[in-house]
Amino acid sequence: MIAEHVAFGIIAAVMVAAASRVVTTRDIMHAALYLVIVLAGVAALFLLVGAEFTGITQVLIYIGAVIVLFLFGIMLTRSDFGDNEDTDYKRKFPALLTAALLLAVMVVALVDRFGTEKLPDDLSPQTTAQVSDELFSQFIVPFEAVSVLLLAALIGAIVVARREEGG
Amino acid sequence: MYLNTMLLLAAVLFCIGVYGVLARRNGVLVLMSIELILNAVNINLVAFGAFHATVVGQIFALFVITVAAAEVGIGLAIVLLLYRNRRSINLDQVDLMRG
Amino acid sequence: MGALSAVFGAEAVGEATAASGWFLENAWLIWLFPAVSFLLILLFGKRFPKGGSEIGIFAVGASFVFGVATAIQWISEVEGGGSKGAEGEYALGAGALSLAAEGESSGGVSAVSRSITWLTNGAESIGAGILIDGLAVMMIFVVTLVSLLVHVYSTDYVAGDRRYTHFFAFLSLFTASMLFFVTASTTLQMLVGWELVGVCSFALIGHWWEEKPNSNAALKAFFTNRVGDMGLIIGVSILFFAAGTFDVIGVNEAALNGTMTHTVTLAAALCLTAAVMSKSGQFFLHTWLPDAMAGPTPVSALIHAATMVVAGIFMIARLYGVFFEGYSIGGSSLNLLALIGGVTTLVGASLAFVQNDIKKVLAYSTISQLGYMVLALGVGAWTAALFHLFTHAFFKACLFLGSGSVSHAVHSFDMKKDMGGLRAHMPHTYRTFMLGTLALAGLPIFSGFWSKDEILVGTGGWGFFGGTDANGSYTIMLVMGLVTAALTGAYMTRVVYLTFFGEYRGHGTPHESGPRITAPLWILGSLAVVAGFINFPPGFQLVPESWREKFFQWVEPVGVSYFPSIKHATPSWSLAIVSVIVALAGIAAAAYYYFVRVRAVSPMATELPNGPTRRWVLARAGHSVLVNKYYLDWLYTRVIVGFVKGPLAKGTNWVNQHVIDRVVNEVGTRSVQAGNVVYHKVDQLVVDGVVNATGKISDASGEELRRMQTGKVQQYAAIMFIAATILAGIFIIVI
Amino acid sequence: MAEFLNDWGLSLATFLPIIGAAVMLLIPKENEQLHKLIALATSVAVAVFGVLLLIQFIDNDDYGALNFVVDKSWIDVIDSRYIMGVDGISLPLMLLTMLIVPLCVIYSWNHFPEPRNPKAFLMLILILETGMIGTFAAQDLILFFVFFEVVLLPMYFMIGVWGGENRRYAAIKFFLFTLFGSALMLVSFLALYFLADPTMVAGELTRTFDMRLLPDAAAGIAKSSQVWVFGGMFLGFGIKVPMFPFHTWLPDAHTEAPTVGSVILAAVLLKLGTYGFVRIAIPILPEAAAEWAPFIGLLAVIGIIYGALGCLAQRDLKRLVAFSSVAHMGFVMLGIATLTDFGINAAVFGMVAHGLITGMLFFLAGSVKERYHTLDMTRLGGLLVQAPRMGWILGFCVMASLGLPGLAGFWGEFPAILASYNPAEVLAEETFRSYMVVAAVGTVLAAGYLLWMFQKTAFGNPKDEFANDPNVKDATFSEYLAWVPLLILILLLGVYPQLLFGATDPAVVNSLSECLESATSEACFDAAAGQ
Amino acid sequence: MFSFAPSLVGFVRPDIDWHAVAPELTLLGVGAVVTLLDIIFLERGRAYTSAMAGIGLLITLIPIVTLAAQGTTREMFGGAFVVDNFALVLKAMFIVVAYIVVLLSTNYIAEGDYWENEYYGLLLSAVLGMVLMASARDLITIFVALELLSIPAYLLAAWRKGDLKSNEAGLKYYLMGVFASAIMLYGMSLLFGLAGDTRLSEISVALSGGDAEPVAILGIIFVIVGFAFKVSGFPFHTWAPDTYEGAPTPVTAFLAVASKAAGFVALLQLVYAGFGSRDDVYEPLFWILAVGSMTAGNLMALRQKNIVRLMAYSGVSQAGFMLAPLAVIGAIGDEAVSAVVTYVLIYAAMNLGAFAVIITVARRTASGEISSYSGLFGYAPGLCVVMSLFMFSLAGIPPLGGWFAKFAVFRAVVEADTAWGYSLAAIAAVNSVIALFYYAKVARMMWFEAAPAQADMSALRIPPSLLAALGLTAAATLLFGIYPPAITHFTDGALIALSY
Repeated sequence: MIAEHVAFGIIAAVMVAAASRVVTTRDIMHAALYLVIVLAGVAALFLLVGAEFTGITQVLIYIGAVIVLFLFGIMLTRSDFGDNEDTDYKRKFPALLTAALLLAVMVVALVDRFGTEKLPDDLSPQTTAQVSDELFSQFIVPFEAVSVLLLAALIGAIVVARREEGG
Repeated sequence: MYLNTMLLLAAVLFCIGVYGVLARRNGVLVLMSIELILNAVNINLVAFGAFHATVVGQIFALFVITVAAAEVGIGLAIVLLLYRNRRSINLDQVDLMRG
Repeated sequence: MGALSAVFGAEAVGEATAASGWFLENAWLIWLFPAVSFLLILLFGKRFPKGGSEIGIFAVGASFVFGVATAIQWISEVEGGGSKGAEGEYALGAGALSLAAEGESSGGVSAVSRSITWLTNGAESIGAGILIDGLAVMMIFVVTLVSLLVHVYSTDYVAGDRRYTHFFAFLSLFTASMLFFVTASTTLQMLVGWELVGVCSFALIGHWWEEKPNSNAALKAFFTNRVGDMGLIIGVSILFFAAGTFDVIGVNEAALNGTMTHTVTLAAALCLTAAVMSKSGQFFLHTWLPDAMAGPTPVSALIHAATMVVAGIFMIARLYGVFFEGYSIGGSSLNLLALIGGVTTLVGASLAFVQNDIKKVLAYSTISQLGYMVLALGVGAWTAALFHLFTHAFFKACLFLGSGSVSHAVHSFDMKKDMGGLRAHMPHTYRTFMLGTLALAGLPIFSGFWSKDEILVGTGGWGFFGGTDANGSYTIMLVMGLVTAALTGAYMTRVVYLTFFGEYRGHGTPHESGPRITAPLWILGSLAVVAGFINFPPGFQLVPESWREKFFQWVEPVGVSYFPSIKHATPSWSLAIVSVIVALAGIAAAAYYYFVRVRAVSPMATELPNGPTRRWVLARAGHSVLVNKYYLDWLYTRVIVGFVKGPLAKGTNWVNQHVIDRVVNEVGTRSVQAGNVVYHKVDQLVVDGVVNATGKISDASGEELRRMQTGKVQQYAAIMFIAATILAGIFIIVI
Repeated sequence: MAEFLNDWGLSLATFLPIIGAAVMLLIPKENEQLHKLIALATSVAVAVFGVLLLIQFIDNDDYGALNFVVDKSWIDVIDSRYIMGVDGISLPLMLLTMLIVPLCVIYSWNHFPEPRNPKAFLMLILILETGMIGTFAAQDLILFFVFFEVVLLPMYFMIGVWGGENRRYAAIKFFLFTLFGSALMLVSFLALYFLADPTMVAGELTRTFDMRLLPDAAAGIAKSSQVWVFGGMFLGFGIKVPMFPFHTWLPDAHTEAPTVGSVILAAVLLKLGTYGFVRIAIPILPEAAAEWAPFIGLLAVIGIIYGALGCLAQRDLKRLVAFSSVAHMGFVMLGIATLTDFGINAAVFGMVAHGLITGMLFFLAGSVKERYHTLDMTRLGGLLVQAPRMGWILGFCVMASLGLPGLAGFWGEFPAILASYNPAEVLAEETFRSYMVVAAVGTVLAAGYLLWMFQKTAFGNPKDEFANDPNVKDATFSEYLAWVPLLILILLLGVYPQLLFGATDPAVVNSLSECLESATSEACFDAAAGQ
Repeated sequence: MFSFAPSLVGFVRPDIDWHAVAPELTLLGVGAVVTLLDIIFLERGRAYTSAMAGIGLLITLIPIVTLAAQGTTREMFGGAFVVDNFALVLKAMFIVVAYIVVLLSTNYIAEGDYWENEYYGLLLSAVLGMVLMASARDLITIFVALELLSIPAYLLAAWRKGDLKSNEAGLKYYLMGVFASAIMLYGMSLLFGLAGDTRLSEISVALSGGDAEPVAILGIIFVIVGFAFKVSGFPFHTWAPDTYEGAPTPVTAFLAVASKAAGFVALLQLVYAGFGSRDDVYEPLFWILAVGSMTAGNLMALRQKNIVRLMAYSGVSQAGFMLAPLAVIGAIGDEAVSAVVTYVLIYAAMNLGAFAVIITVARRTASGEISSYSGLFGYAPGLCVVMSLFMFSLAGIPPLGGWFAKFAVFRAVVEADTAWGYSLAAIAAVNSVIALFYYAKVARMMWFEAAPAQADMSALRIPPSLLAALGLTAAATLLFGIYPPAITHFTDGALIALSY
């Protein structure tokens, strides 16, 4: 139990720190790398609470695909690497205020309802089989829909991002 | 382990993400901040799934992950398009239409 | 009116016998003829050889014949079936009336009343119809006769006018309206007729509307009348709800039998009085009447002397129950109605002095005489008032038409500039005018004498020479009446002198008018002499008893439930003599001044060169031999000319022109100004402004909101996040 | 024939104009003569139908009840039905519409205002006609509402396209005001629907919009709610009337509208508001009406004086006539506010009379404008010299308008004043008697501004600028054709008012709740609730 | 292979009612065919794509009709997927709307030399998302359907690749869309956390009883905010004007009608089936949203000079009207659903019609400025009349369809018989007047103003597909207004009550 707490504490601290850097660093490449840390932390948390399939998927899709996409994006848009004045707005206070207010509201709500709730002590891993059983019975329709969605996104993204002939 | 530790972490991540999308000028960085927000949601979903001992939380999270990936894909496509036409991905310059 | 059927009785008798009650029942035909004639003239008049005038004359003639027939039937009713026990002389086949006779007859003769449903309201039908009794019959006679004569007269007078046809159309319409009014069986109908005659008056005053003053006069007349109509409308409303009916008989009965409270009756009477004041030119709503002389002279004769202006008198007479009860006329010594009449008669007479326009003199004279009638009604001398109305109609019409004849010859109405010495040039006009003048002045034999005398008797103010058994003791009214009598004689003398004596001051040579003008003049002139004979006083021993009080018997509804039981004053020789003396004194004073003094200066002179100042009077006085003469001279110059004609009349005139008339004009001007303020300041600025401001505010707030729409996507995002946060926060706190 | 008319007559008369308009839609606009003929034929056919209906109506001899009732299902889901029918109140107004429209078409024959386009113009008139007739015939609140609104669009376009200088402003103002009122009115209708007790319809207990059933069904509504509901209707109808202080759209709309538009606006459209009061607001919510009546009466008399003062300030002939409408409708509203059969009869009469008279005045104003190209009264004058017939017709109408007895206007004005002397028992006498005095003053002012207007335009000699203008000629054939029926009716109704009162009275008596004769509004309410 | 067997024990093959999902499958097939067409025939297929898409959509109506004919409510996956009358009516609407959008797009896309087959493919996939949405009764399905309809729409908005405005439109729509779905997802996660299940029926159970907990409030509000974005309710409407203006006009029409309708479908399902008992939370929220939307939308629309932006703000205001019944849905239930659906259906007809006119006119004037409509009456009177029809219908003037839509809303809020309801009705009444002002402005421009001097006054030729679209929408607008049963037949409260 303690180990779990300690592990969670460390992961959480790292994630928060990394996330903060994602939104503050002026180097766009650094931001991407900090994002990797956060995503990895999320995956770790998933494993910690027994969501093994999701955790693995998280690593695969996010770190394996999304981050690569980002890197492509950074390069295709020829963003300046390194310290860049241009990444942020000068006036950050409104953004900070918004985030802080939002956090306050969330915290109040969460503490009020889940202040004393504990996760089950026995966090037995929910197996991939369980997940897939559920997914392909109960959620077959959204699953199919997501496949269409991915296809549409794929085609659309290609059309949009494709350089026009001669243009 | 308290459920709330997870939830509060998610809340913090969410708000950091919100801060990011508001404070960042660069399109790609905004997209990254969005990922923070979506991951916060996923943490919530998985935590609640564990809390209620149901796989539905995970499944929901899986859908979110998938959709998020698609969104990032087209998001980058649009940013790319923007870049191609404007040679810049600073969002504050995109204000042809207003009022 | 029965009077005239006495005159024409011989011819009319034959027809009337056969028809019995038919004319009474179908008296509505009398106003229908001219009404149809109006439409015919309007639509086809121009195609007729005489421009439509023949239609008008024919229609009014028919009305007149019917009117006479009606009168004869009525008289035969009264004489035959009535309680007053007249001789068989006129009792021609007194067939019982088979139709609805309303008004419980307790010994009297009930009126003939027929009606149709005019409108239904609240499932109750409101009728319209005819109410024929002595009063109506008398009025029909006067109206049709004068109208007929004026029609004939006009064919010459307005010949060649560009709106000849139109003139006759409106004469017809006027005649129809007036007849409709006098035969009305309900107050509602009276209201209708009342306003219609006003419109005709408007149209005819403004006949020569190319000139602004004429149209102004027309407007003024209509507008002033409208003010009075307000009173009529409200009065009729009050009476309707108090009595539960518009029916004249019902209203009177309700007023008399106590169904209405005194307060209500008084309120109604007051409202109606306002109407009378405007329509019959009573002080202080009289100012339109002199202005109305802008119309053609026949119109003045018909409308503004003989008929329309007496509508007010007629209405009081018709609704006498209301007035009698409302003003508590019986047993009193002063009431508003009598006071108004008295003041009017004085004011009118004194104003008549200072006019140079012959028609204006006559107009003020009319005001004065109308005041007399109102006074008479105010003191309870009902028959006297109507008798005066009757006689006045003839002699005043005669005077007006005479003045028209004069102006026809000299093309002017200005006595001082364009007249004088016309006696020689226009003998017929002169003679008839003199008949009218004598009647107006109230000299014995002439009709005005009889009626005026009855009024004076009726005031009951002569009590210290022997009781007269009148309705009250209105001594003040008697004094006013006597003063007026003197003034009347005086101003008429002035008119006669200025017009017919001295030397002609105008251009060219005046000629006597043609027969179509002089014939009516002679008829009216004769009537001015004889009309008074139909109501010899009861104690007048010079004629057989059966000749006395005919007018009273025929016209006054005695012993019926819709008429108050009024007392009838006993005539007094002494009063008659006094009144004649007073009138003669007025004439003499004026005659001395003009015929002697002014003439002495020059036949062309119209006034004494230095004017009637005291210094002058004293200087001339030394040359006077006869004390008597001096006395009269002094009386006239100091009292009458120096004071009445001078300060008093001038003062009154000033007040009249600058205060009363000004008020009328001011009311108009101020209304327009108020309208301007309301429109420009209130309507356009405030009311409309609020509307437009709402639009502007919407626009402005739209503009403000538009600023939110900066085009920057992250600001949109911020709005979204903040809004979501705040909404959630507030809901969490509130719920 | 009788059966046919009873079953179909009303619907046919209502929708015939639309059919005519649809036919015109299919014909190219170059074919102007044909368009005119179709429009004329249609409107005349409708008028003939009107006459047939009238004959049948008289034959049915039941003026107080609804005739020609049609009751078919329409929008079942909201229990709104297609119910049409006319009684003595609506029939005269409907016939007035059927008369005015063909006259407008005739008048337009050679007078199409710029930018011409007879096709569109005449189609709009026909659509208007359907809306107007439908409003008077509808016996279901929703159906009424729909027809009530149908007239808005054509009138908006008529003002906006064929209007004067300031037409855009006027058109939108007219539209916005009316819409504002009718939106709130709709809310009130709905509130009525939900608050009233369910009623037996076709053997089923259901809520209803049926105007015939609502008076009973609405009796149980709490008084405070009634007052609010009435308030909504008051705004809706009051703006249409228009009552002070909602009148500001009217002068603008009238001034800018083309002649025919003004005529229809004055003759019929304004009546929709007052008709609403008489037909809907008062019969259904008598208790609330009793609460509102003093206030309505106050606004009515303010309107009378205010309209008159507004007139006195005008230099523009048309605007003057427009303001006079405010005053005249004040009399109508005063009659309605008395809540007596007398007053409401007067109001209905006043509506018809005002329709005829003011319609005529607008026709005349239009013809004057056409001849002089101005309506500025300081420049006009001597109409009687240059166009004597027209001048006298104007004089006639002026007289009628100022309430001269013997002409139609009187029977709207006088009984209204009369009724306010003695309003319904439930109302305070003193209040209404003071209103009566003010209204009587209004009649004097009316004489003032109308005669003044007549003097300025008709009397005197023509001003130099127009003295030899060949444009200025007397009334033309088509003008006569359009005017004579109106003139005859003005006279006829004035001389024999029973023609109209006979029809309206039974219906008015039927429409008034007995409770208005109770001493207080509370008692009135209790009486109604107890029924 | 066998080693997997034990783990398969838990798997139960889902009982799939193929008839119930037939519309979705048909649509999927059509989308596939259209996409394949390009691959197989390359350039030669171009001419047929739009026709194929149109015909395909009409074919999709067949299973909807057969389902409706059977009339039974079908449920699958424990109530996560429901085919009831509500769903069928709205599916049919989405299909018809999509068909009309195809009609609008035909010439626009072909003449603009854009990517055609992909265009229709994406359009069809978005429609699939909508059709799916109508049946979705659990959070995951709703989420996926939402994304399925949104993601193609983001791309379509940016379809005119060379146009900066179009890029901007796509970007803004995309970003705001993603933010909104992020907020919504967070809300959904909380709701899921409270209920432990994603099905709306379960959520309804979990939420009911006692006072509202902050978490529940937060969840509900965040979810509603997410869809308020979709329906462009104030203050979440900010994307709409910019996106509408920049996107290709047929896409704008699609967004303004179908996408908005989908948002309302989701809201109705969530509120009616999911949040049912928590009316103390969502009713005031909807009240605020409704009032804010109708007022702010109107006020901003007053100031617009571009017709499409005007339509955007008008859409915001109209959304306010559609949101109004939701503010009383707790009190009147089915009737509110009926009112919203009625409004949505009528709104679809008239708004699409308006866009059809805008597209047609833009073919001549190549401008979106309202002032470019001046003198339209001169060279295209028919179009002018039809546009007036749509404008005044949007303003709610009888006897055009819009009146009945507004009427339904008024009726719903008044029926609640609460102070909130009446105040909402009064505000809506005032707003319907303000709205008239800008709708009439367009009409005024067309009718009252003369065309600019150098304008081309030759008669406007309207391509057949646009003509068809105009005819269909105009006919529907008139029909719905004159004979409302044509629409209430489908939207009767009792008929359309959601199953869950």
